[in-house]
Amino acid sequence: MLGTQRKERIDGLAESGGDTTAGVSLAASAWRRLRRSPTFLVGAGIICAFVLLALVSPLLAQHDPALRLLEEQVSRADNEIPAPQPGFPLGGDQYGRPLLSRVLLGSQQTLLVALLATVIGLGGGLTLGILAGAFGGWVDTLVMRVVDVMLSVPSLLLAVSIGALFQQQSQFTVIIAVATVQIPIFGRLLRGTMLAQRASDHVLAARALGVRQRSIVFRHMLPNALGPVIVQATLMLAVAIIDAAALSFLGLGAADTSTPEWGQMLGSAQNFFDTHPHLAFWPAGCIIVVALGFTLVGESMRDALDPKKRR
Amino acid sequence: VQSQRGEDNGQTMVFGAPGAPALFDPFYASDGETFRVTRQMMEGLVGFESGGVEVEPELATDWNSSDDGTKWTFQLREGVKFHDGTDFNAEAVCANFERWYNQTGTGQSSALSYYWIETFGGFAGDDEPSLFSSCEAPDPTTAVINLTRATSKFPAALGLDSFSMQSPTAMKKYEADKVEAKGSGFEYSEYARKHPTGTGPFEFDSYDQNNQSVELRRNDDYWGDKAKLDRLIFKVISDESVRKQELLSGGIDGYDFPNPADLDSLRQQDFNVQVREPFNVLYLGMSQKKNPALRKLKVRKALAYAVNRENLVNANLPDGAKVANLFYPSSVDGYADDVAKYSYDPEKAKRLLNEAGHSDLTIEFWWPTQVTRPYMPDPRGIFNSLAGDMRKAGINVKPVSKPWNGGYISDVNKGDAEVFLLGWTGDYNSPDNFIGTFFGSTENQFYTKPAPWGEKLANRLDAADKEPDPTKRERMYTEINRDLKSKYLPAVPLSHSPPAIVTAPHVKGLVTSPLTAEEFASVSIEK
Amino acid sequence: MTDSSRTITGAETSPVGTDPADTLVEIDDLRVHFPIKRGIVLDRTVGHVYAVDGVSLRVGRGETYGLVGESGCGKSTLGKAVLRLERPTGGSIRFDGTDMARMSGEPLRRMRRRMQMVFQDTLSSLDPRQSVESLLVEGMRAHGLDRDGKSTERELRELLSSVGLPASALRKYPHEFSGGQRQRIGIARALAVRPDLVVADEPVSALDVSVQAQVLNLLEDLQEEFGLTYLVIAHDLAVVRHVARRIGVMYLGGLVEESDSDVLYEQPLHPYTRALLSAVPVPEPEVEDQRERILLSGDLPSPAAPPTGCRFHTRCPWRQPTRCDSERPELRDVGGGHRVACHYAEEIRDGIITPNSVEGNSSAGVS
Amino acid sequence: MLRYTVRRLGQLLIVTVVLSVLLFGWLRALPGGPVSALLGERATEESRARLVQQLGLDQPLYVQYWKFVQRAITGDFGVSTGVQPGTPAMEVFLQRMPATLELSVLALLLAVAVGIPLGYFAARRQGGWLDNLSITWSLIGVAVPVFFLAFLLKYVFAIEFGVLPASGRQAAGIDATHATGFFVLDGVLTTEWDAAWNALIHLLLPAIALSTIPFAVIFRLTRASVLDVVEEDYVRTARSKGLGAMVVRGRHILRNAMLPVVTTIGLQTGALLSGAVLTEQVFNIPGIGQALSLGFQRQDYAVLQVVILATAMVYVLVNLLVDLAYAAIDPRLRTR
Amino acid sequence: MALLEVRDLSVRFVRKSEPTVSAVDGVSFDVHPGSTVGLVGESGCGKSVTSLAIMGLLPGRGTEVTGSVNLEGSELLRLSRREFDRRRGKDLGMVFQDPLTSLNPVVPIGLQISEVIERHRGLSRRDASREAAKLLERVGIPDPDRRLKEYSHQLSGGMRQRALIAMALACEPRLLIADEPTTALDVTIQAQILTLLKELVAETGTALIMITHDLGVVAGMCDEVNVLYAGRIVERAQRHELFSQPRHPYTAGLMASVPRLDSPRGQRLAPIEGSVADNIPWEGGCAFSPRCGNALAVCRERAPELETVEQGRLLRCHNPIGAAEMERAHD
Ligand SMILES: Nc1ncnc2c1ncn2[C@@H]1O[C@H](COP(=O)(O)OP(=O)(O)OP(=O)(O)O)[C@@H](O)[C@H]1O
Ligand SMILES: Nc1ncnc2c1ncn2[C@@H]1O[C@H](COP(=O)(O)OP(=O)(O)OP(=O)(O)O)[C@@H](O)[C@H]1O
Ligand SMILES: [Mg+2]
Ligand SMILES: [Mg+2]
Ligand code: NI
Repeated sequence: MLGTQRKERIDGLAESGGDTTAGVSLAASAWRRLRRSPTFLVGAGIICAFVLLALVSPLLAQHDPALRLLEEQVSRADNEIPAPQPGFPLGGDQYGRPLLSRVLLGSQQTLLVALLATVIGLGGGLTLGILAGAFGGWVDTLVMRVVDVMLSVPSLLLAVSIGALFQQQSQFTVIIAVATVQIPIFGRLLRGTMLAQRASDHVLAARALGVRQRSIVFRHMLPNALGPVIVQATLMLAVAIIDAAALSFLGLGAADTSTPEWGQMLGSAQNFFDTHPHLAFWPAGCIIVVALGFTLVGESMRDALDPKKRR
Repeated sequence: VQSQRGEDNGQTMVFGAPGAPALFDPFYASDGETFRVTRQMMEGLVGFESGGVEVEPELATDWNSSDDGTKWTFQLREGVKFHDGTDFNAEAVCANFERWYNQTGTGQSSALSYYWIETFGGFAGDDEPSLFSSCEAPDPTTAVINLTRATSKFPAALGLDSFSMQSPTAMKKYEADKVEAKGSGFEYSEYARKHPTGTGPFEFDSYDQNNQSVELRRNDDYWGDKAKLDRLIFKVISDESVRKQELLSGGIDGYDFPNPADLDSLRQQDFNVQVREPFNVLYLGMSQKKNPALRKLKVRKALAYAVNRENLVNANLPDGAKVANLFYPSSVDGYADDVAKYSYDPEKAKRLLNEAGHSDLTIEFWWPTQVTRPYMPDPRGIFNSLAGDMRKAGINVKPVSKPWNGGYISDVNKGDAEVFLLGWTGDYNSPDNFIGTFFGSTENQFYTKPAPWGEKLANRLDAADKEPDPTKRERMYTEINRDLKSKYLPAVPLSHSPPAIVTAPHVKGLVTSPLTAEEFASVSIEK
Repeated sequence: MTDSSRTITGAETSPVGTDPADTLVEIDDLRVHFPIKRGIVLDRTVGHVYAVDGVSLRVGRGETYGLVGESGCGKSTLGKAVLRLERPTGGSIRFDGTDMARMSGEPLRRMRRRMQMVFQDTLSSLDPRQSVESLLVEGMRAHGLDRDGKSTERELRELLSSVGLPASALRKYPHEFSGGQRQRIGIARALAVRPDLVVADEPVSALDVSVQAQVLNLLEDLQEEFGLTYLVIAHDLAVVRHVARRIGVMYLGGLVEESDSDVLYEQPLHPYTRALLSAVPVPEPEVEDQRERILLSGDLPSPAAPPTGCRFHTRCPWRQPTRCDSERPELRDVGGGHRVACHYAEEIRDGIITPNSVEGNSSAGVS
Repeated sequence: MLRYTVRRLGQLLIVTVVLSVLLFGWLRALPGGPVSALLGERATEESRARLVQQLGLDQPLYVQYWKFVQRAITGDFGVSTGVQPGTPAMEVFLQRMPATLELSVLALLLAVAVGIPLGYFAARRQGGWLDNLSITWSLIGVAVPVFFLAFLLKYVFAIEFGVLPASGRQAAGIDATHATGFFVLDGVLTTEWDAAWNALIHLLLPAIALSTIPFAVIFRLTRASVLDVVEEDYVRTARSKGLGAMVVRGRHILRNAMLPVVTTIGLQTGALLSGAVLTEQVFNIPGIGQALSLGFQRQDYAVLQVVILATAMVYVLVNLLVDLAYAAIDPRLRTR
Repeated sequence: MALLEVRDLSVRFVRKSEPTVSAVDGVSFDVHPGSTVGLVGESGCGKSVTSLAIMGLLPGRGTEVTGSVNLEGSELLRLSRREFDRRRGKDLGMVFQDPLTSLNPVVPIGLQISEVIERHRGLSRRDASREAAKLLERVGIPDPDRRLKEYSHQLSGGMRQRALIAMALACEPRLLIADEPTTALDVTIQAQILTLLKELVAETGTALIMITHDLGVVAGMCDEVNVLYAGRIVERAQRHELFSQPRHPYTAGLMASVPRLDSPRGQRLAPIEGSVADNIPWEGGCAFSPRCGNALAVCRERAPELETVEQGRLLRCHNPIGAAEMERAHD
């Protein structure tokens, strides 16, 4: 047995261990580095600003974005679109709807579309990934073959294919189309990290302890496999916004445009690009900035979580 | 092609076409992009006046019909040769007619012989009697066409591009009738793809599918005024803003169907924007199949009052668009001015709905996506505008949108769409070509079968078509038009939109046609 | 699959001092083969890695059994198979009389309480997202040992203090400790379910020399306190010799020699064991300067394509032209529970056979 | 190596078969269909029914699929109904493939030619102005929707300044001979230099637009990979041998750093094909991207089938080639 | 005269936003031609950094190297990059710890050896490659012509290490540094490599700096041993003296905590308490004092200096082992 004196000494060491040991948890040190990374700060700033905008936009927008308040000033024949005027700082769109209100409220839909698409994609990917990664064997083989086939079609093609399946085009079809593209990506990613977890010693230890399979998967494997997935999801939010815009551009966006969404505003402004570029610039600018925000945050998180970059 | 390289190519015009031609045999075609090309190379017995819709002589110099309207005799122009050097004569005319009439198998598909079926009905050996009976060639310059009955379509229908005269020798040599259904489409003959042979001012040079351009060259042996251009190139540019940019950057010399929004700026930059006489109609269709409320005349009238067509034309339609009072433009026979007009009156609409017992009427309003048509340049805008109007009149609108080819057309044609947007571009000057196709059947998009007058209307249209006496016929059509607006109102005509055509300032001599049937023989480039 | 080795029955090879009643783990002809898979749609098995191929041994209750061998010879796989973390391809594992090889599902899970593992890599074997408390409680919970909060709490404190950690460690996370402390946590986790058997797979090889000694001492203390049985796996013969009373030497999936640790050091019989012993450096210049080194040529062959006959014959300085490359030697008792798998063990011991130079390697032989 | 290739080709075959079944079912599930497309707005129920029968679309799906497979094996995928009506779909694909390839290859070349050197130098001067500038550039490049960038480029260079053509592959007036379908190559082969030049300047804007994302990915990966490799032990070994800077850079750093980049280049084909759909639309380039979007708009089963299937095959094949190339430069894989 | 003189070598890593690490702190030692000097110590004590500093291979940015490293009269720390490149590989060779990662995976072994020969001996590619084959043969790799074309992954761990040694010795350098050359290898392979090194050093007369944490290795190889702790040399002695009577408590602790093959079983190990993590910086007193059983109050206040305590032995300790007996003996 250890003598009491030595025990105490070791106790003391353990007490002081927290601040002297070299290893600091991955998450904590990642966060420490993130807080100092200008990339992250800029990105997070952008995202916060836009999320805030989306939340307060109903208060900021003075008009109902669906109403054609300036319809009289629209003339197809003379190519007239309402100019900025009192009460309408940005004028109207090609149907005479208030542009500023649409740009403001567009933030809600755009973020929602991106978020839902990513959440659905993530959900699907998680399910596939967990199935494949947790069970292995033929489940893994089967799931991965499905994923392979999905991945063998270039992403936009897949999105367009899925989008075209729906009779009525709506924001919902856009979400599903964009989400479908993400499923195999998340699935593969998660499977990889899950498999790595499955072979890891701490999972082996849990198994040796007789912990139940379900609890091993959800308490030990999943939480540790999620890091890269979360990073990917952040990056995917940017991709989702851009993909949704591309679908709108190809004519697969929501048919009903009364609720504004930037991608769809940009898509429908393409015919006016030469003569009324501001119709495209506002939504495009917003898309680029938000996408940039998510990309910055995702990239900086990836860097921060990269064990190679520690030190 | 190679041989001409490096030399001065003389006058070349590049025209931006919105779509690719399917083939170069107009008989099997029914789309404007094919006709745009074949029209330059081929001619029919009759043609349409330059800039108008009236019939005038082309390969036939004169014609007359028997009193019962079943025997048509054509005097043919002399000294006309096909591009392959063979003679155009009465035998060639009959060879063409017989080719059309004797189509078999795939050739009888309405996806191919659409205009034949529309105009002449059936084929040889069909149960259904064809309008065509026989063709005789008593002498080389006289062709006689025998019909089974009189029709209002003659002789104007013969001016349709599908019925252009093509060289029997070439057609035989390159197996023109060899079309096959393959997968979900048709594979055309070598003739139709590479060797179209007509009598027109231009002849076929090449179709560069890699670059999506069709090249024609001048026919130096043309019987009439020779074309001024040496070469005429149609370049396929499907996107309308790209067509505009190409024109601006000098890549093309002109293009069709500009975006109405661009007209103004194009004009300001000295481009020659020519707005054609409208020869189409956009209507608010109503189907009496699903929604019983729409079987009530008062409800339909209420809808007619509810929509603000003036505003629609102003805000959503291009320069030169007009509010439509009838289902066809005034240049067509039988036009009546004194019909019920239904000017915008939401209060009245509400009242009528009340009276009909449908004060809280709910309708499905269908509109198409992924399409623009000459009569409907911006379906979403038009829908938005009309739906707004209807809502103001207290009607609950349930929007239904489908891709044009992704279910819209097929569902509307089944009569499944309660209220919908659709239109028609006329082929030639005949009321039958408009209202005959609309209401000649009771089980189509309008589904007039449940209406007490549905059958009757169809019969009246049929009778008018069969009337050989032009004056009498015109009166019958006028009557029908009046009743259509007041008693029946199966749909609400909305507007006639003129499709425009744009050319660069150096392009001279282009005469537009209401039928969008421009001929480029008269065009020259003056830089 | 190999067929050359036959099961060695317990009676004739029973090691001294471990009569059957006192045997905790009894392994018979254990095989663990990993399929090598390759395929277009569904993977086909194209071969096997013979990680463990016919090992028989027994571990007595309260005893420490040490397992040494070169990297890749199948030590860890054997250890995992004993805990049924790896499914055996063949053979039997009896734990306290119960056959574990065919066990699965809930009974296996419950069985797991009685046998635990301590891992080599101190950081990766602890879930970085769990506090020490939840790491320790987890096993207890899985086996219904945490009946009420208070007594669990007390138990945890006792446990921590017996591995030399302060109670305040409970709320910390693994990364907040040094390597030696983490290994203590790993040991505490294993002990939390009060096992009979602890398999320690290279428990100290990732630690600094000074810390190594702390952990080795701790293991010894705990054995005394809890009456544990150890199966200690290491590649360092000195470590194994220090902690274990009986030592098994493994080579390429098989046990080549097994004996009491002092006997093994004094009189190694198997050529491989001899080479191993002569290769371990000793921190004593005099010893080092006078040592005779038996240098082996070449490296460990691939366990996917083990040599025929004696697995060691490709590197053996005592290799004989007959039998060695054709007949796989059985593990046989040469007296006093000293078992060795070599056809010529006695001849080598008695100096009848002397090492010959193996061609192709200049530095082979005795130097 | 051979086994590996065969194995991968087998996988390609399976992907193709599975995909063809999925595609076939999927296309039939699409609303509308070729009948509407063929008959247009003037269709009647009756003519529709007749056409359905004529085209055999009323037969059970498995019969249709079997027929499709039989024909497909001979390269006959049916005839286009919407994109280039009347032309066999395979021909449509083959005619349009060169345009897309030309565009993608140029875009990839741009991305590689700029991305790799820039990535290397950015890594070597980590934190310097070049590094920060190119990182910013690559991040923004990813955030800008490809089609919007294409619009912008067109607007600025073709319309405002008029220095580059706005659309198409070659001016219609240029009388060029087309032998291979690769216009630039054609021009070079036939020594029609003006045609080659004309085709090249037509490619420039779309290629730049298309290359932004591959550029960003290749640049960043090169940079990260060089940063990793520089810290590897073997680079230290190379330095300890006193080798010259050029040898260390070329043989020891770049050769290793390029390994992941090569794989990414393969993966970028997917991005390029996706981007081509958008770029070709904006620049009216008659390539397969345009064929796809037109095919969807006009419900052209035949063309969609060929194009999606072929695209997937090209994608898988390119990745196979890249993997083989990878194996060729990475000896660790070669001997496996 | 010494071949290599290291004087007061210090290496500090200065990082923005992170505390400065003083990895090596005033290390001085000499290496004489043909002799073997050992550097021993626990992980992180600065062994590798010392060797890299001598080789000039430390990362340029954020590293401060002071002191002097003098090889045959020329000051290495003051050489320009290009001059250093000309010396490395020719006058100085190095063998690294992990043979797998230290070899370029995508360049054939042969080229990796012949490129050194090409560079420093000015031979043609063909001649260099013939030389390389000879070298491989000499380090005991059979069938060298075939091996030349192979890649590192095709070799076993032992062969890789041999190839690395061949590379380092290609130009017969005057000084060879081996940084834990056998740590990643199995004991039987380790024995092969150590024997090989010994032979080669004896044959070529190359001086060797042997870096290891394994006291057993040092005991068999080195003439003089330096024990490092937290970046400083705490004890230096000839190996026989050092092992027979360690004076620094740390050295003694290390020896007592290693389980020995030849010690009778049942003898308890006497570990050093705590771990390297308990280091305090030398400014705060003796860095080892928190773990030291002999620590006095002065140890916590003032860092001891490295002093010569007897012939050939240097010690950095206020209270060395055996101090009391020594004093008694003196009295
Ligand atoms: N899950 C597995 N699948 C396939 N092969 C395996 C697996 N686990 C181990 N092996 C192989 O089995 C052999 C024995 O491995 P094992 O880990 O038991 O060796 P070891 O003696 O513990 O070695 P080390 O000292 O390196 O830990 C090795 O060749 C290894 O590659
Ligand atoms: N590039 C670097 N940047 C910052 N700190 C470093 C760097 N390289 C080494 N160090 C630090 O310097 C100290 C000495 O490291 P060194 O690698 O010399 O240890 P070592 O004695 O070789 O240990 P080991 O036995 O683990 O190889 C360590 O604390 C290490 O963290
Ligand atoms: Mg192991
Ligand atoms: Mg080191
Ligand atoms: Ni002990």
